[in-house]
Amino acid sequence: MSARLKILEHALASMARRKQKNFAIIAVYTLTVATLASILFLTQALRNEAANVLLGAPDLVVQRLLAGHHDLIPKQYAEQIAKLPGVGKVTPRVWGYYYDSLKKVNFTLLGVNDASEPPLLAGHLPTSGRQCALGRGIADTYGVEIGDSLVLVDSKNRTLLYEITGLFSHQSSLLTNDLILLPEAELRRFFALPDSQASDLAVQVYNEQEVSTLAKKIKHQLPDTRPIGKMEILHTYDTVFNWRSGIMLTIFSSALIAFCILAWDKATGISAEEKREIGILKAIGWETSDVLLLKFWEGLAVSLSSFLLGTIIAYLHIFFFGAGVLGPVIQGWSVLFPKFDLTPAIDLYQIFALAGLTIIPYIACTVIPSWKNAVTDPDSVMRS
Amino acid sequence: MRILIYLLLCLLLFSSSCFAKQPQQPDKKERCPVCGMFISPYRDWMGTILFKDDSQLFFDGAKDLFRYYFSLPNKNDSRTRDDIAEIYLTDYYSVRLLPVNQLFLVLGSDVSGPMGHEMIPVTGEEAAKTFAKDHNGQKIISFEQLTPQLIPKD
Amino acid sequence: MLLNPGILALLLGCSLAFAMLLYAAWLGLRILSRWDPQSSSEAQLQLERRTYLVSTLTNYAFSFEILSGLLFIFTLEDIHSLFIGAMCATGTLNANQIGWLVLLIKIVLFFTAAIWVHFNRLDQRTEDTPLVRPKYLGLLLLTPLVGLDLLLQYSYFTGLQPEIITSCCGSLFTLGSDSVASELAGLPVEPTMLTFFLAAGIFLILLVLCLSSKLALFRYLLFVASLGLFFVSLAAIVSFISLYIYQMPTHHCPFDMLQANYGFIGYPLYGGLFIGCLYGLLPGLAQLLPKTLSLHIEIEKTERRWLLRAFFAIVIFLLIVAGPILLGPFILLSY
Amino acid sequence: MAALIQAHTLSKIYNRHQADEVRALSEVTFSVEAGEAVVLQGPSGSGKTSLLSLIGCMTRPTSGQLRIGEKEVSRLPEPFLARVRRETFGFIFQQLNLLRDLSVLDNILLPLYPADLKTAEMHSRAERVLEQLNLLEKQRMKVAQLSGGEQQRVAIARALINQPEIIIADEPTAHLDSTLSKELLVILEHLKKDGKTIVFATHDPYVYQHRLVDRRFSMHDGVLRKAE
Repeated sequence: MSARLKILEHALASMARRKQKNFAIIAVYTLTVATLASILFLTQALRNEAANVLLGAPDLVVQRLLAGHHDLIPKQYAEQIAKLPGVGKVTPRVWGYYYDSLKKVNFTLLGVNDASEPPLLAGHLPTSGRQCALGRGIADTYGVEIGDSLVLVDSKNRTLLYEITGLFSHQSSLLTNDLILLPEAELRRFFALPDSQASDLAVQVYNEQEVSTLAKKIKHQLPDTRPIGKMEILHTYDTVFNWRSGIMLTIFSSALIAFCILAWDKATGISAEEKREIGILKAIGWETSDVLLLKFWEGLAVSLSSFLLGTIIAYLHIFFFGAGVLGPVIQGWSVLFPKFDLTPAIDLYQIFALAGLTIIPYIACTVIPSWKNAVTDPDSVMRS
Repeated sequence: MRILIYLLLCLLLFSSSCFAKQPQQPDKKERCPVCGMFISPYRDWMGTILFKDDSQLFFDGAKDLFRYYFSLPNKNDSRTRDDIAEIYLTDYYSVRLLPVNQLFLVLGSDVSGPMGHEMIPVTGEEAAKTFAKDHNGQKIISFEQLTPQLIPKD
Repeated sequence: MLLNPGILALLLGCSLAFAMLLYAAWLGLRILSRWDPQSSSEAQLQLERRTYLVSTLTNYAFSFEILSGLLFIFTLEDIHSLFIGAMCATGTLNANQIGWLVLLIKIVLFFTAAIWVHFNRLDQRTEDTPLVRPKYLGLLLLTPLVGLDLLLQYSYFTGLQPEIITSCCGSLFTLGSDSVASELAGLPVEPTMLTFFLAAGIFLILLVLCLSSKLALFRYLLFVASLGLFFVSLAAIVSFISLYIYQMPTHHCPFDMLQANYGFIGYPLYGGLFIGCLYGLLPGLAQLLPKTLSLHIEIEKTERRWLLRAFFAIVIFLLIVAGPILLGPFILLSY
Repeated sequence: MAALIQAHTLSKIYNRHQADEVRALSEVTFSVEAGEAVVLQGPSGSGKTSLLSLIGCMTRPTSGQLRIGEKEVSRLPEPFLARVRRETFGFIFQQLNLLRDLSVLDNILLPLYPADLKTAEMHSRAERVLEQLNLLEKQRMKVAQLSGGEQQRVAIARALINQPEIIIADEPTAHLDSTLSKELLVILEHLKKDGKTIVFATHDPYVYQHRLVDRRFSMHDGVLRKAE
């Protein structure tokens, strides 16, 4: 064991002596790791955010389908569903999308009718006619604050003024960024919705196990509906994110290939000075396997330091600098999510996979060149 | 007048629930005395026995609770069935702890608890029948009808 | 196809390992055809040097293959949430029939690759390298296995459809269905426990006998005992060890114990079992090697270390198994 | 008692069966007793270095036998040659072949890394040779900062750290001025007195006429003859 450690010591010392050569390879290696790690961390963080959002979502949402697309659902369906054992509260929800052609943005309008204050709201919920509460994103878009007014154009093309009574804070932005709350009665007027119908039904289910049974029953009793379980949505998100990050990893694997070529090149292009050194070591009694061990330690030191450095950079990039560099690439996601701060979320498995993706190719690239060096003739030193 | 009656009724219900012993919730370290597994990850299945001396035992399901119940008095335990103040089980549909005499037990269904085959506690006969229909339950009994032979073996 | 980072890492790593092995096997073939230990020619010297390349390539490739087993299980655990009905790796494996086959090949590869690496090391320590031929023949046999592993993994992962509703360990290892797994789960606890501790006891006794005696017979017996202990232990893990680890009388899953919920206890448990059985197999196998003097000396020098490693690994394994049975409050055998 | 080094019809051909085939040694037979100092003279290209490489177990002969002590080494695989090299020989090269940006101590310790020695043992050995060669104060300095004579002594210290039986020196004075040459030979004479066997290759008359030399061989075109 001690012999191995001595050789490690020597490997580190000789790397320190050749700073220039190692600097280039570590820099590129680090960059590669940082890129891949950024993708992984970002995906994982988004996955977690999605899961957190869904935590507050209803256990079961029931929509009505008409000719294959989402349609308004009669309110009496709610009563029918509420009768099923295991169902808690059934809340008809009223909501819709609103497109502002001037600002070219899409909002979600949601009706409220009870007075329970949601958390993270400054001010209060709209209670009467022309009042509303907003998410931060909308407030920023229009440059408005509590007490100001918001102008919306309703379905009959009337321009209406709404007094802003509440504003959601930044922390809840993932949920509320593009949200406008109106009193339910006002929202119905705004969209000209009939009173007897709702956009969908939020169904509370006490026992998680029973959700799928209830979904089946609802579908059976009300064949024109589509029940969607919370788990199903979570599952869809997971699939989408895995797929997305996979696609991005595949694209960025070209970076990996470029890096491998560089690693191969650096490992093969050994300097005369280095070659002479290996010759000396062999002449004074080192075996081929000792030199291979030396090269192994060198490779390990390069890999680990780059890996560590790259991971740290990626961490800072994603969680402290808001994934700035990857911004253009995640355009697709920004449709799904508004701008928001990510909560750091990393697991061991990510690190493991990342190590597999970056360290293995490097080792594979350097094994043959280092063998070539290790079998240097010991008597080359004498004949030079 | 009617309102007054309602109010009185409410008061009565309230006070009775105030005076009757209420089961405590298990803490994280609580284990089932029958099989030793932790209770808190499986609260949807939990059952508990409240004794007259205010002590309380938690079980990870109706099955284990009744195994214990029928084993009383046993050599590991000084308590007898007479010491029991109330038995609570978790209602399948509402996931609330309810006294056992308010519940029906559905046997032989395809719903299994953390301990495998279970007897599923359901409030009200109507709901019990629905459950049996939905989940292939074989038999609906009340607590009085329960015998040790009816407890699922695994 | 699932484009999960772990899957990509697995496929990339296994492809590289396979490529390295292919090259090593090709070198091995050339070495085999021209190997002449009597010659001191330049050509022979070049061949001798090539053996280093072969060793290095195979060492890296096999190390990765062994690690890939871990990464495979890790990945299965990670992606189980994509499958409806899957609660752990079992569910992911069930999503498509090839999964179990991949796992089987990975286990076989663990043992064969580790045996190859150990015998290669033995051979390199002798001056006359008597194992060159058997070694490279072995390499030629192992390479297709690694290729098969890669191929099956590829078709397994491409065949995974997230919409698949799969069955989880809960249904697989449930008593009453008629699969091998449920038969394992349904093994009566007391006889299984007895068999398991008996097998472990025989293994340890033979280990001690091997440590104190040079008789070849003990080594052969230890070989058989290792194999026996391995399979009995796998059955025992499903049958009762898992129950004590989870403290649940119905949870027979052999993979859940690898999760953080159980303090990753599965890793030292399986690690102890695999390493212990590997080193239990080696002395018996070494008896089958050609009986040259140089090799004999090397085997004598190394064997003790193998036996001690086997001993400690199995003791760790047994401690992890026995701990919850003896100390835990979980009572499987009463009421 | 058999001789320490016994060579029998040693031949070495480089790039055999190729256009640039070189016959470096042909059928060299000779032996060296323990404690002897032997010189190989001859012009450059005569095969001296090839013979030293063979004796020093750096390469294998194309044909013939070579025994070092009790061990037949002519057919030994490379790692075992390296072991013999490490345990039996100390080399002093024509170019000093030191790692110039490592410290004196690190240079001297290099041959010990592959051997399984305790750290304490390594350092006590290093201290002994450093003291012997008067380098104790300089041990932390980089080789590049030393004078030519000091570098020469570091090279010798490195050759001695493994406590070799045989010292092999290839043109040791080729790059030294006369003062340093003299100093070197004084050191070598001390080593001979300690019982080391020394094999030189040189064409420096100052060396081969020195009183410590017991026997001289001359080489020409790969053929060894006894010299006068």
